[in-house]
Order: sequence, then structure tokens, then C-alpha cells
Amino acid sequence: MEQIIVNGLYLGAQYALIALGLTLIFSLMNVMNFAHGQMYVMGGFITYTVVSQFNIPFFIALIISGMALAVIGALIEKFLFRPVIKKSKRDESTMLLAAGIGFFLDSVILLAFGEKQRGVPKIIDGVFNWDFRIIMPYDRIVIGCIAIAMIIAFMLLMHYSKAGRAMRALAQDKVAATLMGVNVDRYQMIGFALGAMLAGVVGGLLVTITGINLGMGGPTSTKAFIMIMIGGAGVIPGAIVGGFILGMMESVGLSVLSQYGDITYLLIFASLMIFLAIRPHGLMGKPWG
Amino acid sequence: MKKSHFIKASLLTSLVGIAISGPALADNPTLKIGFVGVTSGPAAAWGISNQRSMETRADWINEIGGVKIGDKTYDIEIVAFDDQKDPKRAVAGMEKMAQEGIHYVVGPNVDDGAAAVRPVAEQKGIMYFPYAFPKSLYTAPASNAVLGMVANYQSGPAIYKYLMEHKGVKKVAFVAANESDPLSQRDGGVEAAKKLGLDVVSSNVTYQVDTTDFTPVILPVIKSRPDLLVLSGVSPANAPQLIRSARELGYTGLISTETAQDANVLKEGAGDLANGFISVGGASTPELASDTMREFVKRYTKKYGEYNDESNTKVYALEYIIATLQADPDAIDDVQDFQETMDTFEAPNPYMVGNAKLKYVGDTSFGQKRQLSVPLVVNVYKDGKFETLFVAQVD
Amino acid sequence: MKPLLEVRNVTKRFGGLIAVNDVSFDVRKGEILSVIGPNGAGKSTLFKLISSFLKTSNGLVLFRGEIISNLAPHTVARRGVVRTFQETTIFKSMTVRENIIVSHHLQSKASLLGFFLGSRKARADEKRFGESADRIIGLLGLENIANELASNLPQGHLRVLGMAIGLATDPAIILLDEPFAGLNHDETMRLVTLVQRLRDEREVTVLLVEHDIPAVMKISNRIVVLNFGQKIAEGTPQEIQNNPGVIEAYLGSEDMAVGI
Amino acid sequence: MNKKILAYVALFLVFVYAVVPMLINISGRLDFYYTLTSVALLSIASAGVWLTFYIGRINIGQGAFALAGGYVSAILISQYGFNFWVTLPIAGLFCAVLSVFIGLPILRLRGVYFAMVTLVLTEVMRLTTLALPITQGAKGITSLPLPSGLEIFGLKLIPDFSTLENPKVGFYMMAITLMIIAYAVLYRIVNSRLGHLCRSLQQNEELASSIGVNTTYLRVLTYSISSFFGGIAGASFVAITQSIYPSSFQVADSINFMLNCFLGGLGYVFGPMLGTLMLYFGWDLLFTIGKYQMLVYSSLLIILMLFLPNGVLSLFDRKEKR
Repeated sequence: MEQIIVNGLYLGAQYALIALGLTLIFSLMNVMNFAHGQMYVMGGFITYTVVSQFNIPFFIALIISGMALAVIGALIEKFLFRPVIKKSKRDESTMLLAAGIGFFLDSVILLAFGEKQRGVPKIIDGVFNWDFRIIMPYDRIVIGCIAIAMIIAFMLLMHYSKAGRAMRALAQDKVAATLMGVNVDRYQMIGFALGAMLAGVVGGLLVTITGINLGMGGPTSTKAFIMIMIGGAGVIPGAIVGGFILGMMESVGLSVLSQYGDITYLLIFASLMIFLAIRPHGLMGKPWG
Repeated sequence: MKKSHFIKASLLTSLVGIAISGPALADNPTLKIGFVGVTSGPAAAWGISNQRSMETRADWINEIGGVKIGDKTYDIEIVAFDDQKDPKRAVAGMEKMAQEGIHYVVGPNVDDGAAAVRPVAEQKGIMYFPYAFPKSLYTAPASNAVLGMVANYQSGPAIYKYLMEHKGVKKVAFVAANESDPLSQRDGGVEAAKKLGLDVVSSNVTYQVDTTDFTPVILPVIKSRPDLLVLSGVSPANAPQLIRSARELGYTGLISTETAQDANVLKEGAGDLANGFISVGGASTPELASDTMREFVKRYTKKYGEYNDESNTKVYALEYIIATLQADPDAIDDVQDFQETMDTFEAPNPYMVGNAKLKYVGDTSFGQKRQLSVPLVVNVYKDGKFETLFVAQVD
Repeated sequence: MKPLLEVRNVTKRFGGLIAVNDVSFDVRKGEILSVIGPNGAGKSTLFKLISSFLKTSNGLVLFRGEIISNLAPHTVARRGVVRTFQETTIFKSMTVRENIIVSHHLQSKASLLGFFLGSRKARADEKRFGESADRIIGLLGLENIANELASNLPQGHLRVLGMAIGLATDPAIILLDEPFAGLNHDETMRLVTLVQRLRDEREVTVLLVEHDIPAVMKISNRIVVLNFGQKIAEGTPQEIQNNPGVIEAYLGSEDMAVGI
Repeated sequence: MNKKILAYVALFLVFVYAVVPMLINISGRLDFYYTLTSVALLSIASAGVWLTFYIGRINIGQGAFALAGGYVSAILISQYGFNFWVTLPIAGLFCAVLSVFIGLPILRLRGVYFAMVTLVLTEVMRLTTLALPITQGAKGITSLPLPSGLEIFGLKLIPDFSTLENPKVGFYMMAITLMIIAYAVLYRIVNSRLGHLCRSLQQNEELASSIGVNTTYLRVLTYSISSFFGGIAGASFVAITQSIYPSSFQVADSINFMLNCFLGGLGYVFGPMLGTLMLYFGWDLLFTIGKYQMLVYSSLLIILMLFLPNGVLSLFDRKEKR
């Protein structure tokens, strides 16, 4: 039982971090960023390349991949999303753009980094073993802690920095924020860059544990979307809660339902649908976010 | 005067040059061989290693002046179609091949695609070489598909039997992704294990291919305390993670799979934890590889920067097509001839040392010769390389 | 004569908060009745309860003697109780005329399948709706903008269009949610005249919730005053103006500035 | 005005029934039969998605209904010996009924919530077909026969496809006919009162219900029509590939159906048809550039979106404005 909870917590921490970036972008721009998963994969590959090709320490590589993704995110926002949002009649039109960017990043990743699964050697060896009740490799513990620390740092940033406050105001009410003198274009760009950066850093973090491959992008986006639905779209604490709930559900579900095999995920997904039918805007979402 | 001579002379030489080189190049007619498989998106790895090994081989053949079939020498051209792992697109790809006048196609890579292209292939007279295992594809009345590798229901029993006899395995557990191909392979594996008298302690655990943490997946499997953990139809991306999770949870038994893996991927993804991992490979291990195989790996690496061990099993289809056409030049645009030749065809296997043969097999499994005889090479991973555990043949 | 609409002991609780507390009053046929009160008095909540966009915690709303509280909103509309919205709620990417035509939904005799197949009944319906829409356009003086996209209209016109949409449903009683909010004096006065004409010419009973006290005084036959979710007064504009309780309620609030 | 539309329709019919086959025969590009058949069938499914857009819902779950329709047809043919042509409407109806049960709870959701639930629905359907015994799980249903003939009162309506010299032409005719029917229905819906009500729903659900529209009923009705289209498309593919697997329609398909609508334009009835043609055909045409196929394809998508964010058909807006 302890093992299941620890597994769930670890999964939850990494999920929450992925969902954070996505929900930030959604709250600021009302964009369903289908390319989020691809950004995550990109981050993983950049970290891998920097570490294994140039022999640069992992943590520096992590920062490099975060910066790279932030730049990519800012460019995508400025030159792609912004003009399309201004010109299109319906908000949803950005979905095609996001999907197109997703395809584009996929092909760039394939051409630049190849089709193989990649991984960075473990940063710490050894396994924590408490009487076979909790078994957890040290590197997972470290990554899990870093993830939680980053979540906390992000929350602090959103609450206490000028940019964070501006973005929260923007997320709440665009018109009011404009009246308050918030530069909408600027903070949307910062927000998008920040979201992309988070994706890049998570990709880099996980490359030491799960590795990275071309195919992880699309499914990662989908999972992240599910998390922010659970918590409530566009609500930052919601993404964190959603991430931990999904992590816990998978961990518990896989253990409890293991003898039913094939239907484990069926049940997880079906219960999600039922949950949303009962709570149409997630746990903490605004109605009709 | 001298000047004009010079110009004339150089003009003449260049004309002669063109006259010689032009026809020489155009002399070889091209033989187009098709590839329909997935080379983009999540499963890109399967198709890409496939396509690249074909292109490497084709370049090599063309470089040494083409291949002689009958009394003509052909250059080989690979026509590749990306089906995005979508059976509907695979059909479109097969149509495209027919349009190009191609009669021999390698692929598709997955069960659903292979089943979907069957009507087109049979109607348009195309022999195709899928990497999919369903027996209905190769058993009559199906006529045009040839299994391009060793099926799991053939390699599985051999591996289990070997491990029973040599490593004392008694209890076996299966884990598979919840997709068609791996699940079919798991069911086949379970059946084979039971037939051998093994105790199947866990076979219901499945996972989503996009799982990022396999510890929860593996945990209940490990609790059933197997001696052998079979990763049915595992993709190269998932294998190292599964191995790592199992080992980190303290599992000390054997781990095996019936699909081909890449040593470098295992090394990066699981490091030392992957030592002892048993998988099925081609013939590139030092003990077995011929000079041709080494040359192939060298050329592949040069062309694409990095070799992929999955290609070992995928190098054969093109070789078989060409060799069979050489044996029966009329088959070049008549698959009926090809099918007849298949029953008697035999040629030396250039990729393996010793006197291994290329021939078509499958009588036992399909009731007709609809499978390439490729050596069943069972490898074990050790410190970034594969070592041969044992070699067997399929009939 | 039986009242057209009866509000009986209606209460609404949100968690521990009581937004509307045991409010009762009647609306008589052919009158204009306004509900006023300081900010947070529960006007909007009461409005939603009557139009059944919110469920009551207690109490009943009756229309022509039948219970309409807690029914589906479209059923309430079908009975003849139709509301407009505080925000300028219209169908943005339709023209003014299309807005009005589509709102004739309740009066259609043909089924949706009939419309799909273009049955005779359906064609007759379409013709009827068109004519009726033109009448409403004429009545409200929207001729010049009939073919404009609704999203291009200025605020004042939008309010009128909202009312036209309400009218198109041919209601027995129309509920107006702050119809004068955000309008300037001229626009307000024009709208006041319009509402009165509606009552006289189309025999529509009007219940409105409003902030703008002068307009309310001018338009209403009777007024109900809410404070802190409770009814504190009911009567003609004159009676209300002289009611000490009402004055006291407004004294404490900034609405005093509007002046009674 | 009406005459003009009729002329366009006649022109289109002549084009798809006569000119296209003629062009294909002249150019010898017989593979286009299948490509165009796919486009026609996929555009039927996309038409369904478009209809849900029309009531203001982003539907990324059409793949689920295509899969369900395909399985209904495959099971009826393989296990109960039904004629394919009979299973076609049954598959559609099954999906329509199924969508009522699914739609009732989930159609209350809006915006991204609805979109994501439908996306999950596709995955749920795939996992269901993997788990159910009647669908034969991972093995799929294979080796289905070609559609047999259809006779009513001795009148031969459709020939037996296995007797056709080229069944591909038969499938092309079938797909085109289905597509024309589907879009005629769609056109009629949009231009009748039903369409006006859908638009009222899309723009403002509260107001719609305050003018007496039974929003729940209308939503479920449109969703079931949409799913009917999905089921028909799925079943038709089964006839062509003569097999079905849980992976025959997956999340990627659902997303593509939605993208087709965006590309063509959400405001235009024939948007999804054009969008499907461009997306599917575009991929096929780019086949010659090999490994850069995806790169060029996605770049073109992005560029199109940058210049025509309201869909390709918005190009013609100026001319057609009343």
C-alpha cells in the first residue's frame, strides 16, 4: 500500500509539472496547445543531446533546454498564435494551428534527433528500500523532489512577482487587466514562453528516468489535457491537483485492477468521463472555462 | 589554329565522355521495390529502420553496378510510402505501389495494416512482406503475403524451452501494451508456455504505450514472483523502462521478449540493469555475422550516422525478393511465377557465417511456404552489446 | 381577478448565505411591475428564480395558477414567461431580422422533420414568422438596421433587439433584467416609452428588475422593494417614494445618490 | 437563385460521376480511385463533426463512432451473415442510438471540457473493442467478403462487388453517392429552421432556452445525426479493407476529422469536404518528397492557418456576400 501511494506521488509530481505549463497557456490565451507534448519531447531531446554529445553536466543541460524552449515558445506565440487569434472569428481556430505546430515539431524532432528512444545515464545510482514496503530508486526521489520544488517555485512566482500578478489578472479578466494597464501582448508572450519552458524542463528531467522518444508527444498532450480537466481548465492549482489525482488513479488503478488486465485503463478513462459529466468544470474550474 | 584544335579536341572528348557515360548510366533499367510502413509519428522507429536497411542495401547494389536478373542488369530503387500506422493509408500506399507498377512490397509493420492491404495486393498482383504475425494473413486462401521474420509463436516456444532446460524456469509472467499486436503476441505466448507445462503466474497486466512510469505497472507482476518475465511485443522505446522498473523493484529473475531490440537504446535507457535481457535478433552478433553483414552495418552507419540493431531482422526481405527473382527472372512482373518458385527456392545466406540458406518456410505454421527462413537468433544483452544465446531454425 | 404571476414565499440559499428570503408578491395582468433594491438585495437572484434559471430552495412561483418554479427554462418560456438578459444577450452573428425570426420558435406548428423536408406547414410557418418579425421590427422602429449583423449594433439598439427577441416568443409576461443599465438619458426615455407601448399595444405584462430609480418611477404601475433578500415594501411609485423604510434602506447605500 | 444552385449541383454531379472517372482512365492513375473514395468517406465523418461545431461543440470523438459503426457492420457480416448493404444503415442507427446515451450526460459540457471528453471517448471505444469478446479483441475481424449484390423486388439495385472487374470503381461510386446524400442532408439542415436553431444554440445557449428552445433535445439530436455519419463512414471502410481492428480508427483520426472542418472553414457547409480533400490528398501528393513529407505538410498547414484562419472557403467570402 505504501508503495502504491509513493508511486502515485511521484507520478503526480511529474504530471502536475507538465499540466502547469499547459494550463498557464490556456488561461492566458484560451488556446488548447496540442503541441505541448511535442515541446516536452523537444526538451528531452535537447537535454539528451547536450549531455551525451557535448558532455555537459545534466543540470546545466536542463537549464539550456528550458531556455531553448522558452525562446521557441515566445517565437511561436509572437509569429503564429498572436496573428491567428487576432484574425480568426472563432477561438477554436487556433486548434488547427496548434495541431499543425505539433506535426511540425514532430517532423523536426524526427529529422534532427532520429527515431530512436534516447536516455541519459542515471544521475544517482542506488535504490531506497524500506523493508520492501517502499522501494524507490534514489534518482526518482531526487527528480520527484525537484519537480515538487519547481511547482512551489512556480506558485511563488505567480503570486509574488510582478509578471506573475499581471498574468493572473490577465487570466481572470482580459478587459479588466487591460484597463489596469497590463500589456496583454507582452504577458501573453511571457506566459507562453514560461509554459513552453516548463514543458522543456520536465522533458529534460524525465530523460534520465524514462528516456524520451518521438512518439511521446501526442499522448503526453492528451494526458496533460485530462489532468487540467480534472482540476479545472485554466486554474493553476487545478492543474496541480489534477496531476496528482491522475497519478494516484493510475497507481492505485493498476494495482487494484491488475487481475482484470485489459480493462484497467478503460475503467480509468470511463470514470473520468463520468466525473466530468457530474462536475462539468472540474474540481476548481470556472464554469464554462 | 592550335587554339581551335584544342577546342575541337576537348569538345570531342566531352562528347565522347557523354556518349559513354550517358548510355552507361541509362543502360541499367531500374527495378522498383516498394515499402509501405510507418515512418512518422509515435511508431516511426519500426518503419524507419526497415526503410533504411532497404535503402542501404539498394545503394550498395547500385554502387557495384546493379543486380543481374535473367540477362538484364537492374538498378534497385526503393519506393517508400509512409502509412502513419493507419490501415486506411496503408491501402492507399498499396494502391500507389500498384500504380508504380511495383509487384514486391515490404511492409506494412502492423497487424491492422497488413490485413487491410490484403484485398488490394491480391487483386493487383503484389507480393508483400509484412512484419505482422496473424496466421490468417499467410494461411490459404490468402496467397500474397510472406511473413518477413520469425513469428512470436515460433520463437516464443523455442526460447521458453531453452530457458526451462538451461535455466530451470518454472513460473512465467507476461506483460503487454494494450494494443492489438502486443496483446495477440501475449496470447500466443501464454498458450505456448502452457503447452510446455510452464506455470503462467500473471498474464493480465497491460499498459498504455505512452506510460512514463512503469513501476505501478510492473509492481503487481513482480508480486506474483515469476522466474521469467516476458515483455510481449514490447517496443524498443518501452523495453528499457520496463526492465529498469522491474530491476529496481528488486526482481532478479530473467526477462525476455520475442521482438528485436537495439543495444544502444537498452544501454542508454537501462544501463547495467539490462544485462541478461533476452531478445530476438538478426545475425549481427560477432559469432554469426558474415563479412557481408559487417559491410552492411558499416554502410548503414555511414549513411545514417548510427546503426539500429532492429535492422538485422529487416535486412532479409529485400535480399529474398532479389534472390528469388534471380532464380526465376520471369517473376519480375508475374507473382504467380514467384509463388511457384517459392516452393523450391534455395540460395546461400550472405549475412551469416557457415552454410545457412535462404529459403521459404512456413509449412508447419501456415500450411504453405509463406515465410522467409531467417535464422532465429536469440540474443542476450551484455554491457552495450548483444551476445548470441542460441540459434534455431523455423520450418 | 386572479393574478397572472404569483411569487409565494420564495427563498434561495447558497450554502449558508440567504440571497432571497421568503419573498411574496403578485403580478397582475397588464401592469408594469418593477423590483428595486440596493446592491446585493437579491434582485438578480429573484429574477433567475422566477424565470427558472435557478432552482428555489423553498417556495413556489405560479403562473396562471400553475407551478413554474424549478421547471426547465425552455418549458417556462413555452408557458409564456419569457426573460431578457442583463448582459446584451443576442445572437451575435445573425442579422437583426434573423434574430427575431429564430425567436419565433415557440409558435412553430411544424415539426423539425417537417422543416427539414420543407413541408407545407413548415413553409407556412416560415412565412408567418417573417411577417410577424416585420411587425415587431416596425413596432420597435428597427427598420433601418433590420439587415445589420447584430454584433455591429450600438448598445441602445442591442437592448431593443433583446426586447424584440423576447416579444417574438409572444409572451404573456416578459421579464426584463435591468433594461436601462448602461444607457444614457435619451436612450432610457425612449426605451421607457417603448415598454409602455408594448404593454398597451401587445397587451404584455411586464416585470422588470432595475437600478435606475427615476426610470422605474416613471414606468411602473407598482413597485416591490427588496433589501437583504427580504421584501420591505410594495406599492405604487408614490407610496414607495414616501415609505420611510425604503428611504432608510437606500440611505445606507450609495444608490441614494440617484435620488428618490 | 435556386436555379443557380441547381446548376451548380448538376455540374458537381456530372463532375464526380463522369468527369473524374474519365480523367482517371485517361491519365491511368487508377490509384486515385481509392484516394478519392477515402476522401469521400472521411468527409462524411467530418461532416458529422462539422455539425457538432454548428451547435458550438468541439467534437474530437468521431473516431469512436466510426469504429463502432465499423464493428457493427463487421460483426453482422461475419457472424450473422448479413448483406453489407443492410448493415450500413444499421451501423449508422446503432451509432445514433449510442450517441444519445453518451451525449445526454456529456453534451452538458462546453468548450474544452467537451472537446477533451470526446477525445477520451475515442480511447475508451478502442479499449472497449479490445476488451469485448464479440469484437474478438486484439485479433480484429478479418477476411470479410466483398459487398454482395442488392436486389429489391427482383430489381437489381447494386451488383455483387466480387463480380465487378474493378471493385475500386464500385467503391468509388458508393462513397461518392453516400457523400452526396450526407452533404445534401447537411445542407438542408443548415438552411432549414433546424439550422437556425442550431446557430442560436452555438451563439448563446441561455438565450436559446429563454426563447423556448429545448436545448438538451436539440443538442442530442444533432449529436446523434453527427454520430450517424460517423458510423456510416466507419462501416464503409470495413467493406473496402475487408477487415477491422481496434486501431482502425483512433485518436489521430478523430483529430483529423476536426482539422478537416477547421481547414475548410467552420462557417461553410462544404468546408469539411474541401478540408478533407486538401488534408488527405495533400499528404498523398507530398509522397514524392520522401522524408520531408511531414515537414512540408505541417508547414503548409501552418501557413494556411496564418493567412486563412477562418478556413480556406473564407477566400470566397467577398464574392458570395449577400
